[in-house]
Amino acid sequence: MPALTASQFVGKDHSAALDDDRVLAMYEVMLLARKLDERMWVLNRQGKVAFHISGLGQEACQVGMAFAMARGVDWLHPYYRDLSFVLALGMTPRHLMLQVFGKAEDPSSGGRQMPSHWSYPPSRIVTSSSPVATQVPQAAGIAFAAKLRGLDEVVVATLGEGSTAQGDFHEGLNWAGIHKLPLIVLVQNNQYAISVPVEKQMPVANVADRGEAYGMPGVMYDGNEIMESYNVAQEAISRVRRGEGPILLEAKTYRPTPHSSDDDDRSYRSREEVELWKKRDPIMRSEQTLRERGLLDDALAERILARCVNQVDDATEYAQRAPYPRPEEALQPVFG
Amino acid sequence: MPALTASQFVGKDHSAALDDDRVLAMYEVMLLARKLDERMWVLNRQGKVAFHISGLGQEACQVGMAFAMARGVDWLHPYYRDLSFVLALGMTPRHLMLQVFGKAEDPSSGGRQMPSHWSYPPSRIVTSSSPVATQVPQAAGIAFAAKLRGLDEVVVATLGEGSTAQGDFHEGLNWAGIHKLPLIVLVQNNQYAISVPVEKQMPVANVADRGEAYGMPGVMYDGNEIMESYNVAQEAISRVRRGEGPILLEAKTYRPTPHSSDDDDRSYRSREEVELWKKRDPIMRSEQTLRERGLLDDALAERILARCVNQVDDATEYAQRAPYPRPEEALQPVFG
Amino acid sequence: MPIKTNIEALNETLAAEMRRDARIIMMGEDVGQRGGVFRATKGLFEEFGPGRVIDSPLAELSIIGVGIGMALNGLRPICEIQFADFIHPAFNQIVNEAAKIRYRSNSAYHVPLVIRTPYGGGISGGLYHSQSIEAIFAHTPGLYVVAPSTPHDTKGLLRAALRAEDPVLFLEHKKCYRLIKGEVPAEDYDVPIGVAEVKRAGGDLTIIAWGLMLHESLRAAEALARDGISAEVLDLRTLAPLDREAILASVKKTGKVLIVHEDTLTGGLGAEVAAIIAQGAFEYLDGPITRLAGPDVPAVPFSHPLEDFFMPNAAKIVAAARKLAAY
Amino acid sequence: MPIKTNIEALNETLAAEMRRDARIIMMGEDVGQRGGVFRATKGLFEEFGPGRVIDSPLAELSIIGVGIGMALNGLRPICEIQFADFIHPAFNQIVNEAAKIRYRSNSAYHVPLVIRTPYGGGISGGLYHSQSIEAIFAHTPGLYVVAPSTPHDTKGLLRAALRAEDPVLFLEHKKCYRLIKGEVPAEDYDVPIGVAEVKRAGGDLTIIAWGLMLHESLRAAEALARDGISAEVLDLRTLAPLDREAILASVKKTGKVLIVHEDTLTGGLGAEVAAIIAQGAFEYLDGPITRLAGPDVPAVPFSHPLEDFFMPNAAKIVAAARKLAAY
Ligand SMILES: Cc1ncc(C[n+]2csc(CCOP(=O)(O)OP(=O)(O)O)c2C)c(N)n1
Ligand SMILES: Cc1ncc(C[n+]2csc(CCOP(=O)(O)OP(=O)(O)O)c2C)c(N)n1
Ligand SMILES: [Mg+2]
Ligand SMILES: [Mg+2]
Repeated sequence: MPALTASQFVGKDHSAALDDDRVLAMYEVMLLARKLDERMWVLNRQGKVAFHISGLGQEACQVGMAFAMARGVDWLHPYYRDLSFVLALGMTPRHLMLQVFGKAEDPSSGGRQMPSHWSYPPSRIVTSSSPVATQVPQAAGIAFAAKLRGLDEVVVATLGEGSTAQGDFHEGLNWAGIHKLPLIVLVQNNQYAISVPVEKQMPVANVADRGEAYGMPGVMYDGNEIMESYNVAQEAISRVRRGEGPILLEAKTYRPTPHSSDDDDRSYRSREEVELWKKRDPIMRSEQTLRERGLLDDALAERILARCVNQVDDATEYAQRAPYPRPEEALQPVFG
Repeated sequence: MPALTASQFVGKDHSAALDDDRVLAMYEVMLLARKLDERMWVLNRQGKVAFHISGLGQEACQVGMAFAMARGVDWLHPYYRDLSFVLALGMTPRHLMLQVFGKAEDPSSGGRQMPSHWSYPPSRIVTSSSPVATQVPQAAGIAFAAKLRGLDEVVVATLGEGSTAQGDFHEGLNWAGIHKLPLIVLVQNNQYAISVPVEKQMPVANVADRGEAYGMPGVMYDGNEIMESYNVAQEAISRVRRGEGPILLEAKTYRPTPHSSDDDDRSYRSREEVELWKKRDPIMRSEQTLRERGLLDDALAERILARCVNQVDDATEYAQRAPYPRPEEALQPVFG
Repeated sequence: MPIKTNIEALNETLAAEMRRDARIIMMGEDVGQRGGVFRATKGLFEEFGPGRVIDSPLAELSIIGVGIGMALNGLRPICEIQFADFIHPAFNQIVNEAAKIRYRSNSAYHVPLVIRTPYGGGISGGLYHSQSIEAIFAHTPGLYVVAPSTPHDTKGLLRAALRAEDPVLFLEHKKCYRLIKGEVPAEDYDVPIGVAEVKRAGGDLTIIAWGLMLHESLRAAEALARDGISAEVLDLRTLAPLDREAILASVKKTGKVLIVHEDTLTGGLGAEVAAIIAQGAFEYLDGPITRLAGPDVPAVPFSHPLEDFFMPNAAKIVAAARKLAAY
Repeated sequence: MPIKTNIEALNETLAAEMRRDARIIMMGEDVGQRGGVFRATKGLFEEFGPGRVIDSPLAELSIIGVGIGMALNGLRPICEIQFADFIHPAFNQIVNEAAKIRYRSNSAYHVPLVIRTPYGGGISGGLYHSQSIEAIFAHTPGLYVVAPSTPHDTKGLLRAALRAEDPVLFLEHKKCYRLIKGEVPAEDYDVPIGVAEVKRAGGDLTIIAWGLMLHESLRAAEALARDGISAEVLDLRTLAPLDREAILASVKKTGKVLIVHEDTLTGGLGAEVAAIIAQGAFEYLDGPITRLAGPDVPAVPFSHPLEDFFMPNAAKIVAAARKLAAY
């Protein structure tokens, strides 16, 4: 069983059952994420924040999954590009900006972690670290506990395609397969691990080709298409919730920005390639669909944009003014 | 592409090209290994040696591979059950017994390592450790060096099926696949990792099912059948030598003894199962084939057995008498 | 009071704790049907079944990683690493993950996880079945490290570990499993994490040890007593965080200190103990702070003469203590 | 003599050595086309091509494992670990394999492998881009650990590392990469592994440091000199094996010692330095052996006030040294 395509896996159009408000909400959160992300770049370029690592361009696969999850019930063990994902699950722009500025009120870490290292128990977003792929066995453990305790919880772990080269990925999927755990591993394949292209990372064409090695479906789909992303996510969540065992998803996507604010991507890829992918921008495509469906017109688009920009402004201002942690806060918490 | 069977993979009968002496030599080295192995058990039960871990029952897949390799050219990065393998590649019963007794002359380690941790540069047998699966990326590195240096060398790494759960296995195969390295990873699937049966180790039926995830053929075969083992090995070596890239082999076999001299296997498997597998003993089956082919009669069988027992006696006596290392030898070598 | 071996105390306490708290899960290689390669988990699979006693795949990184996840979702896993020498593949999950999760999340998440592992030499285990691993983990803030040496402390510290809200590395000296016997009260008690104990009082010098070396030190103290040298033997029991007060109090009393461990000398935990004393009891010292430890070689060799040469023991302790006492 | 930064010295020496010895292979994440995330390998891919400068998959365990294999088969790989914080997945391959291969094979095999990695804090890197890892690896017999602080020593120690027959962990303080400038002789020279250097002579007390803290200590010594306190600053440069003679010689001269490192205090390398002095220079000490180090928290926090609180610096060194001098 090689990798499945979206249509082979899904069978039906789950998105047809979404009411218009939900569809518009998906669009809005993607746009909010985009505006927030862009602002973070600006703040970094202005020298106001030390570091930014972007989720820009990967919004659709994240938001599609978030909208298929039961918020506060299902778990997300995220990675650093999940800015849209954590927003869609209930973190606010203020939350995120507070971390970017390293402020005391940062709910993820109280200023201890670098930006994009989220943690938010109300949304069951698990504290994330920098060493890649460590979340995969941990997510398997969360899922295992849910299963052993008889709880109806699905766990989603995300990571980049480059990170699948780590032993953690292999070991985590192995456990999930053996114990048929309620786990979805969502690989966001943006085709580079910093500068290293996919063909130097792995000898297979698709990450999803590896599902079979763990006795689970491997599904690849267009991660820049919000409805396809939602359909695959909804199908995966339903199956996992029914107890059919774990699933490996591969969202094909792209990172139009440099890897992080410390990177310069000109050394390893052409401008043409980047431009090409900008034409497949998930938000642009989503907007187009909404307009075609008659859900969005210029007036509404403007109102939504204004709401987003407002929130971004508010968050920036709030976070900039918020107090830093007291220095001695560095000493704790070590033990509970 | 799911796991291939031996006949799907091999295509032709390489063993037909073996002359009778080679065929008999294969039999003899298996028998020698068996007798040596049995003696080690006895010495352990007599309290004369601290520890034994056995290759008993896994002789055929090892000897089949050894006879397909170019001795002194191709590399073996072995694991602790490869007693037949290292004998077939040129280590002697004395060499092995010297390590079992922890004597100074032990060529593998000068008495530093536990028994069955071999090392022998003349046969390109790489020093082995106890943490399982670490040899897989190392073997990939040896193969990578051979490729970069333009040397015509094939590298064989062996391990048990349980050890394929380690991240090292995944990472090593990933490198091998990406760089099309001259590497054969031979998994000896004896169906248990100490007490843990295969179905608790992995969610797939065969280790070979995982070859595809690394862009390489995965081949499963009867590892208790010497000619099938040789055919698969010969085919694999030839392909790898031709530069076609790495191969994952899975020899189906069984360990009729407890895991080691410290184990009691009665707690985790039935005597019936063990008895069943004793009927598939590789040496018994090899003997039968040889007799059918008219290569072996009672007289020759007895002469071979006598030679083996003689060597085992000699090795035991020699090793028992050999001096221990001087205590201060413990202090070196740390740096060269 | 009943007399038990270390491993009996361990096994019985594991069972009792699992009866008390349904959140406790035992997992690791061969811990189920086989009852562990040292039989530490004997009977647990039969009593608690495969939902609470889990035979893991052979993969330490994920034994810990999965354990962390379980701990994050309401369970209290005990992860067995079959030999301490095989904990290294899990180093990243322990040091970068388990030990840092409370700090990095500002206590929003924490990891009540016990990692049990047999360690130590003297059993013909060679390079990879003899290692002492305490120094590298005692240098990991966010992780407790305990190493009980007696059946009494095994029970009390295991109970304390299973009540801690943060990860605990629980080190069991494998040579002591069946060698050491002692009284174990039937009633419930904890030995608090972080508290050392004077296992033998004395006035001329202090010997600081843990694990197998604690017992060798006690034997040495007997011999020294026959020479008229009165050695105090301090059992650290908890290796992180160290009981600074107990260490300093004993050294201030005796003025001389010998630190003994079987781990290799350089960068071993004895260095930290020495540093604490050199800074905190400087004015009380009547002689150089002395360490007796395994030599700086990659690991414990297998062959008897080599292993014996490597391992500190009562005779070597006596020799070092005599020299120090005569200073 | 030309003035260079640490990273220029590094980059140029890498190129020169690769020209000299065709067995040297550079591998790691983003070391090829990108020239390394810190640009340490800039230009190497262009000059030596993909057969000598290899962009690895994102997998540290196997970067080292594959490197070991290459070293066993006639090459001299340099493995870059992108940040020291990410070396932990490779812990087993380094500690159980690379460092033990010579010993376990009785020198039949050995591993000439250099592991380069940027380490250290002070750059807003938070928990996972600021770690100091020297203590755990300096406790690994069979492994050399070096940590040059100046462009001069970077060149000399890298050359020595590439001529060693055993694995070398080569630590590069990332904050020093561009901050530190100094003279680098154009001609060939080695700085031998295992030899410390007095970077500033003094008589009242000894400050022992390495990495970024060496430079903070030198700044502190300037300030102390203005107060009439003459501090000797000893740069360890090699962290394993330690230069015991140089350590003891300086302390015997001054009688007082302050050991400074940014790694967390307990079990840090300063403990070993202190222990060496406490045993070997006991009779020369005029004050308690003092350590100034990062606090015992899981890692360096990100936010400026927190990071500043964590990091030792010249001002904190001055304060500690004054107190010690006044003892
Ligand atoms: C264990 C580890 N090694 C190295 C790094 C440094 N690093 C951060 S992101 C990254 C590339 C990740 O690539 P991928 O998994 O494809 O995710 P992407 O950034 O493309 O979304 C690297 C090498 C790290 N964070 N963790
Ligand atoms: C990293 C590591 N963990 C645990 C062990 C202890 N151990 C030795 S052999 C073994 C089982 C190996 O099973 P398998 O790989 O199937 O090989 P087999 O012994 O069956 O040939 C275990 C758990 C080890 N040697 N290394
Ligand atoms: Mg990527
Ligand atoms: Mg097996």
